Amino acid sequence: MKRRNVAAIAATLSAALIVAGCSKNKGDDGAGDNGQYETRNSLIGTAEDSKGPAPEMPGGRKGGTITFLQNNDFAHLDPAKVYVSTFSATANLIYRPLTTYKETLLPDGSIEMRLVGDLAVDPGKNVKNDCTVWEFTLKDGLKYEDGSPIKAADIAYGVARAFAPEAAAGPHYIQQWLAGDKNYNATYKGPYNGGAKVPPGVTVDGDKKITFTFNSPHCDMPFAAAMTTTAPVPEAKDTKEAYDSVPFSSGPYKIKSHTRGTSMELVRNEHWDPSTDATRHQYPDSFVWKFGSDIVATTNRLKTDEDPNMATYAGVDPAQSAAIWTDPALRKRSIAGSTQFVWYLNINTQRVTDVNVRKALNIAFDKTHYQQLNGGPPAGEIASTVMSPTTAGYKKFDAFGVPPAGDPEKAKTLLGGKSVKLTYAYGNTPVGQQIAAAIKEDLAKAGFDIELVAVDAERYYDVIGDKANKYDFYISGWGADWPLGSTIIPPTLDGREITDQGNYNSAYFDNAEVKTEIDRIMKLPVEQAAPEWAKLDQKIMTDYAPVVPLLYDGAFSLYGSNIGGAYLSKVSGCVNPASLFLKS
Amino acid sequence: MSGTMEPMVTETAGPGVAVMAEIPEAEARKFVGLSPGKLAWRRLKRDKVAFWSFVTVVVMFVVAYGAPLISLLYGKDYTTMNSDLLDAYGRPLGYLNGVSGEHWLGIQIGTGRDVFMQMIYGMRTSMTISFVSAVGAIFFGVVVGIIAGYFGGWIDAIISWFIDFMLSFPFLIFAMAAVPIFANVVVGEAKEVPGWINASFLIMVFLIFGWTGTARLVRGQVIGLREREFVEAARASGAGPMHIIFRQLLPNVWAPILVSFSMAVPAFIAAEAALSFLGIGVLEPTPDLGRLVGQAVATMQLDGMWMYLLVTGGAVFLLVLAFNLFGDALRDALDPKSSR
Amino acid sequence: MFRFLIRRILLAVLTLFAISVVAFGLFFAVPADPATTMCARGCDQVTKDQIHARLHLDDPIYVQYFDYMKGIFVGREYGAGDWKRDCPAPCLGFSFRTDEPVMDIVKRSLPITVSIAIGAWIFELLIGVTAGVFAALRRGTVFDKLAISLSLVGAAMPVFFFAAILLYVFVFGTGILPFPEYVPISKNPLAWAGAFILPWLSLALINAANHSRLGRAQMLETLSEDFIRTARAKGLRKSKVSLRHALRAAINPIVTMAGLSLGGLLGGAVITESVFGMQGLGMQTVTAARELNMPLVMATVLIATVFIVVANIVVDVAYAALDPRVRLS
Amino acid sequence: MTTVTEAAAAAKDTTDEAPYLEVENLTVRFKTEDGVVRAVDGVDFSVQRGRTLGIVGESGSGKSVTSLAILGLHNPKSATIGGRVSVGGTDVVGLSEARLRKMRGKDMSMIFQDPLTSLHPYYKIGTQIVEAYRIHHDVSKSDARKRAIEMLDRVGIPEPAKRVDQYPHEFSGGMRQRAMIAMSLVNNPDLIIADEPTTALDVTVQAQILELLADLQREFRSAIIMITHDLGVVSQVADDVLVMYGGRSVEYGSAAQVLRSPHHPYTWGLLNSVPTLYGSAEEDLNPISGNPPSLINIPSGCAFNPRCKYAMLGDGPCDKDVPQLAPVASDEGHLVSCHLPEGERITILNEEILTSSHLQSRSEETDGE
Repeated sequence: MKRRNVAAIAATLSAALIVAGCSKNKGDDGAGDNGQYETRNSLIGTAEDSKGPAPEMPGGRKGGTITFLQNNDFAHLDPAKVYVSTFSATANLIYRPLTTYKETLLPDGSIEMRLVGDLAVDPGKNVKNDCTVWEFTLKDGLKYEDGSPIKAADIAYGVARAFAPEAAAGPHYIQQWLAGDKNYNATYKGPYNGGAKVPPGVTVDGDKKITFTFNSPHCDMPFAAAMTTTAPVPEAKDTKEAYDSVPFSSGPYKIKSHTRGTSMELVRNEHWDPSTDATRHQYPDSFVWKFGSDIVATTNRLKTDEDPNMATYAGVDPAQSAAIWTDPALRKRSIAGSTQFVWYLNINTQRVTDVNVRKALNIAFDKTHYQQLNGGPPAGEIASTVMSPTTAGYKKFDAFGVPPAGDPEKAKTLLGGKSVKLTYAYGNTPVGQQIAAAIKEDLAKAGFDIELVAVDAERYYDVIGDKANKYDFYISGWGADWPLGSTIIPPTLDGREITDQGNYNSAYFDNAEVKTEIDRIMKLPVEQAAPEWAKLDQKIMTDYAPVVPLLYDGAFSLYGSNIGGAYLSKVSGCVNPASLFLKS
Repeated sequence: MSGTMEPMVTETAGPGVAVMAEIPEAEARKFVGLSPGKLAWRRLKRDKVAFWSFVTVVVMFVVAYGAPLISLLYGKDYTTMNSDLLDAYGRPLGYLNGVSGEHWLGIQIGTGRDVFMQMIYGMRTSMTISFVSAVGAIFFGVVVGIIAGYFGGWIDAIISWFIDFMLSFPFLIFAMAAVPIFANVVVGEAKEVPGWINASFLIMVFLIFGWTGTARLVRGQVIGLREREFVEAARASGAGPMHIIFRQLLPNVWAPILVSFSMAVPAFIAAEAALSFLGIGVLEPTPDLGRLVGQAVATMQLDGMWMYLLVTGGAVFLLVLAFNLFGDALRDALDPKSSR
Repeated sequence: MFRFLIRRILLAVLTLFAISVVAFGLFFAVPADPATTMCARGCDQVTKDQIHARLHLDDPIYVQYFDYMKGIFVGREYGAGDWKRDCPAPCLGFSFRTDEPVMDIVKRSLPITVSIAIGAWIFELLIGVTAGVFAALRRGTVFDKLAISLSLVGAAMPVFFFAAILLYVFVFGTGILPFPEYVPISKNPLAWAGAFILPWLSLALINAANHSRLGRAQMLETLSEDFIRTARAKGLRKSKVSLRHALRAAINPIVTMAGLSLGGLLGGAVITESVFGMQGLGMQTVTAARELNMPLVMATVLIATVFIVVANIVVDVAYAALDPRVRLS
Repeated sequence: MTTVTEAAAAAKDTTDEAPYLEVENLTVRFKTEDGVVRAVDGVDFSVQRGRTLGIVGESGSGKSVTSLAILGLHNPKSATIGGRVSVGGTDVVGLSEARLRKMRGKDMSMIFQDPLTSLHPYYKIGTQIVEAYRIHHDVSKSDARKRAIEMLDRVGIPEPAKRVDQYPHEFSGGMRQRAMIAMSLVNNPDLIIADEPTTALDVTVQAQILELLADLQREFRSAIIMITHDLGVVSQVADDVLVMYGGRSVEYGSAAQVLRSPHHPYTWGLLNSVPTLYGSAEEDLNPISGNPPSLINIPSGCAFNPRCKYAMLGDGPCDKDVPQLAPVASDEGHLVSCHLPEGERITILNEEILTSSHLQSRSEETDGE
């Protein structure tokens, strides 16, 4: 699961889910944009796609300083620890992984996303064609901020660092695949304290070639390689703990200063060669991050256009989002659209075994009311599928054919008129409380008798992730780490993923038919698998209804009037700083 | 509010018996020959502010505890979510925050519930919590104060240090940290937490921090009384500690205790509202004033929502003001010297 | 004097110690696992175990407490080997949330809280004491009645309501002031003051009520004292009687209250910070308490307690310095 | 400073005959919530230089209010002052605060009852005396300090140079009163009002203080008003005596007249209620029964009538008409306000009062003076 800023996760439980759409400055109402993701020629790009320089942004111009407002500092900038999407969006300015996503703005305002080679010349070579051995070759002319060349061994060292227990905050995909074990650092604990500089399963051939060998097939490796785990770290520059604040630059910008919790300044890295980079730009002279501006303050500053060169990753203050959403002048200075996140009502299938009750919940649930309580359309669009519209192969369907506001009468019929007593658990926040009260009232119309249990918001995911929990249904969100069904359906709906605690499959859905289907699709090449995931999504919803999809999480944030090149990145779910420029 | 929550029992120049002081006190004392109780009642009756604050307090009681009846007459309840009266973004339709003949004070943003009903039910919550806390805190304070004052010595030393210790606790910070912990420890899982349990967490926090002021006050009074003739006399005639405490000491400290109580109630109302404002306090669906203000502050920038802020914040203000004024008047009446 | 101070400080240390024990015990009694807090959702058991090992979370609580206190006085080390982290004294641990040294968080949020508290304190004393003293001197006049009424209003006004009204009137309604943004005083004193003017006013006007009530009552009390009559009988002019004699004698309780008020402000600026969106220590505490970020909560509780305890000592010393009758022994 | 003292003394010699202080028909009323308090109601008296007037009465009889009225220390907002008060020829009733202020401390000065509360607790004794001196004398601080030490020495405080830097709470009661006197006399005032200056002191110290005052009076020829409820003190120091009751003067005359042949039942009561050294221990004291009257509700007629053994009630005038202060025909200069016919008063005095050992001994004491 891709993590949004932790604060944002808390906010979703508390305030509003913010986001949706993806168009650049369309300035219209922004609702109903989700069709734009549906067609994709090719998800994985070629070596040609991977060549620099990146096509100029329309109107792109060099110079100036862009200021980002943010409440908290980036908890991590160390490539081994970066996981939260805003961290990686920023890290994307500073260092480069093996592969990356190339987002092309199409004339109709939509975005075409393609995985391309970043440091590597292409998105990886499936050496044996069985997805067990992946080989990456580095481009020529790659340099660090001090002018020294980027070597394959540095990437191996970067991956090795990710094995260190101290760096456990980052994603674990590649480590687990290399180790062939979920507990990836049981034996190899990184290059520290005498450990090998190259992790087991990785081989470095000269300065340009790095190979990853896995015990089992992992066709998603090109996508996993787009995470910061594969960013190069020269051993000599590894400052360990301090690296988290000031990583060594291989990208278009380098860190000039970083005062924790106060500010960070990025300036141009003169040794970065645009001809080696297919996705990044280097328009502003510098970026400045100012920390300590909360969501209300940030919204007010951007709303008044106090400084036209300002931008933020943060969403709009939920209390004001409606007013800003409906103000055409402000909408022109905003990015809005769906992110990779989807919010669900998980039905605990261990407890609610009657599929008709689950279907009745799907039918009776008033999603419009839920959306309204979260602040209306800016919070996100009403969902009906497990997979987000940003997923490759996404296909819209509605398994029950009821209006978004639900159909309590129909649900009542399905329940046979009997009263069903269920327990709803929710994270204890002001909006969480209101939503709970609303759910109780709305579902009562269909004959449900709902008991409300407040759970400490911070422990919420622990509680619902406990297999033995005593609740019948609860809300949670899921965001894919890369835009494939393989990071959505297997982790959340595969019965084999269920453990005693820390479950993502918090519907505890365990179905043989679905498991077989998952195994089949997992072996397919990425391009073929995409539509199959969508089909499975529809099958699960129609036949088993283990969840009630609620909203496709919406991103909605403002930026200053002098900022150009802003669009909602499908990769991060927020603005992409690497494309921004100042208009004057 | 400040770090501690000790109800204010100092000063205040209320109206009332002000002019007396000009005459040398010895002379003033001579010609007022009424009993203290009668005198207090006379002063209280004559004090217009006291009268009106008392009326306000009574009205608030009636409104808060008669809320179900008012709900019946008004034709609305505090739970119904009028989502049809909200736009797609959850904002109330119509004027201000949805003020109409149907909903006199408008409806809540987001949920669409009637603000007037939420408010008077919220008042009931606030007042219940404050009263129970005040009764408990004063009782606890009196007991500790009497023990410390009466027995003196090392018992007094320990209690006095403990009071200092409690007063050094940053109340607000501690309450923020402790309330969720109480909730976790006391309530088992998979059970809907009834409103009263929730409220009792707050009451518990108020009890823990609220007794110190009274204890200090009573301790001081008791130390003063302990050596007085009538107590000495009772002791000399062989009366036990219980007799002395209940028959000799308590009757003589009831006035400051009453004043303490009258000042503790508004202090707790304000503290409860502050905690709820910060999101620590009673939960939905139990209505609460501080939480309403919190929502109003968060949304005050939206068109017409100032009304929501004014109504909810004003309610807290009036509630505290009325209780404060009444407490002041009571204190002035019971202890004219305090209002020099 | 010296012996009094020593005893007072020892007592304060005992209080601090007791509070640290209670706070530590309470916060660590929370059922939530700090490791979960540290890696949010998506935390696998491996990661949790590693966090536990690194923060010694599996040690008995008294060992953890001892280590924590040791860290404050002599510093401590987290982890071992190449990634060993040094946390020099005074070490308040690392934030469960961001892994940042708590000391760093304190260092950057304390100035905000101190700015709010000191500024508000100065304003509230200026406004409150002046109003109270003048009300007493002009007793029965319109000014006196106004001061009494306003102080009654102030005493009943919830800070969050008043702060919101100020914000609405000066920022959102009229746009006279921009939305407050913290600027260090060292960078731009004017911008600093501009950012804090509303927080100051919102706290000062409300707290001034207490000072003016106390100031008025104290002045009235001293004005009726015999020595004031003596001073007038000497032929002193009224202004001198009021200021040199009456105010001098009334100042002690006012100073006491002022000291306690400052301690309270430093520990209780939370609501103001919350309304104005300032990342002071108070807001850090609210967030930390909500996130069960215990090291940060612990630190803020300790710091707030230190403020209150120190304020108490300072008040006692000031009392002795101001009143020749008080002997500190 | 001796030059100043001598000059002042010389100046005083020339104005010997006319009374320095004249009070005519003085009334002081306070408005309170409970009604109007008639604290002083039509009082007349005068004092010459070098002479001492004793004002006697219970608490609440209006003694202290009278003295504060002379200094103009009542709050004009709550107190209404009527009548004429002439100090050294200046009428001080209705005089501007600024002019009054210049007279206070210099022309008229006051020694207060309780020196502990009447001295500022936070200032050193010296500072307070220096302040009093510098208000009326434009001298440097060091000169004023010398004067303060001199005054402390003069009132009999040992080691004055050291004591000058001490705080009131570091002084004993008697020393404090001496310091108070030093402060009051630092400007050589012509009129000294001493409000129960010895009440709080033990007998030995009391005697010393009275002695001191007498000495100082001899030296400076000041007029002194000695307010007290202690007839012993009065008999010791006063030339004239004014007895007050319920805000009015009930008897006025020379010390010998009032103390040896009192004509007012209240004065009799006062004399009877005082124990003396010469009284026998077995003999009961005879306190005046009842309480002093409420000044809001002064009894109709003679204010003393509810407590008066000899009151002529019913048909008599005592509870109907307010008696006027009238001369005693048989005793020149002796004034009394009583409805009892003079003959009857003399009879009672001779047959009941003078036979009591109290008054006997008291009279003897006065004789000895």
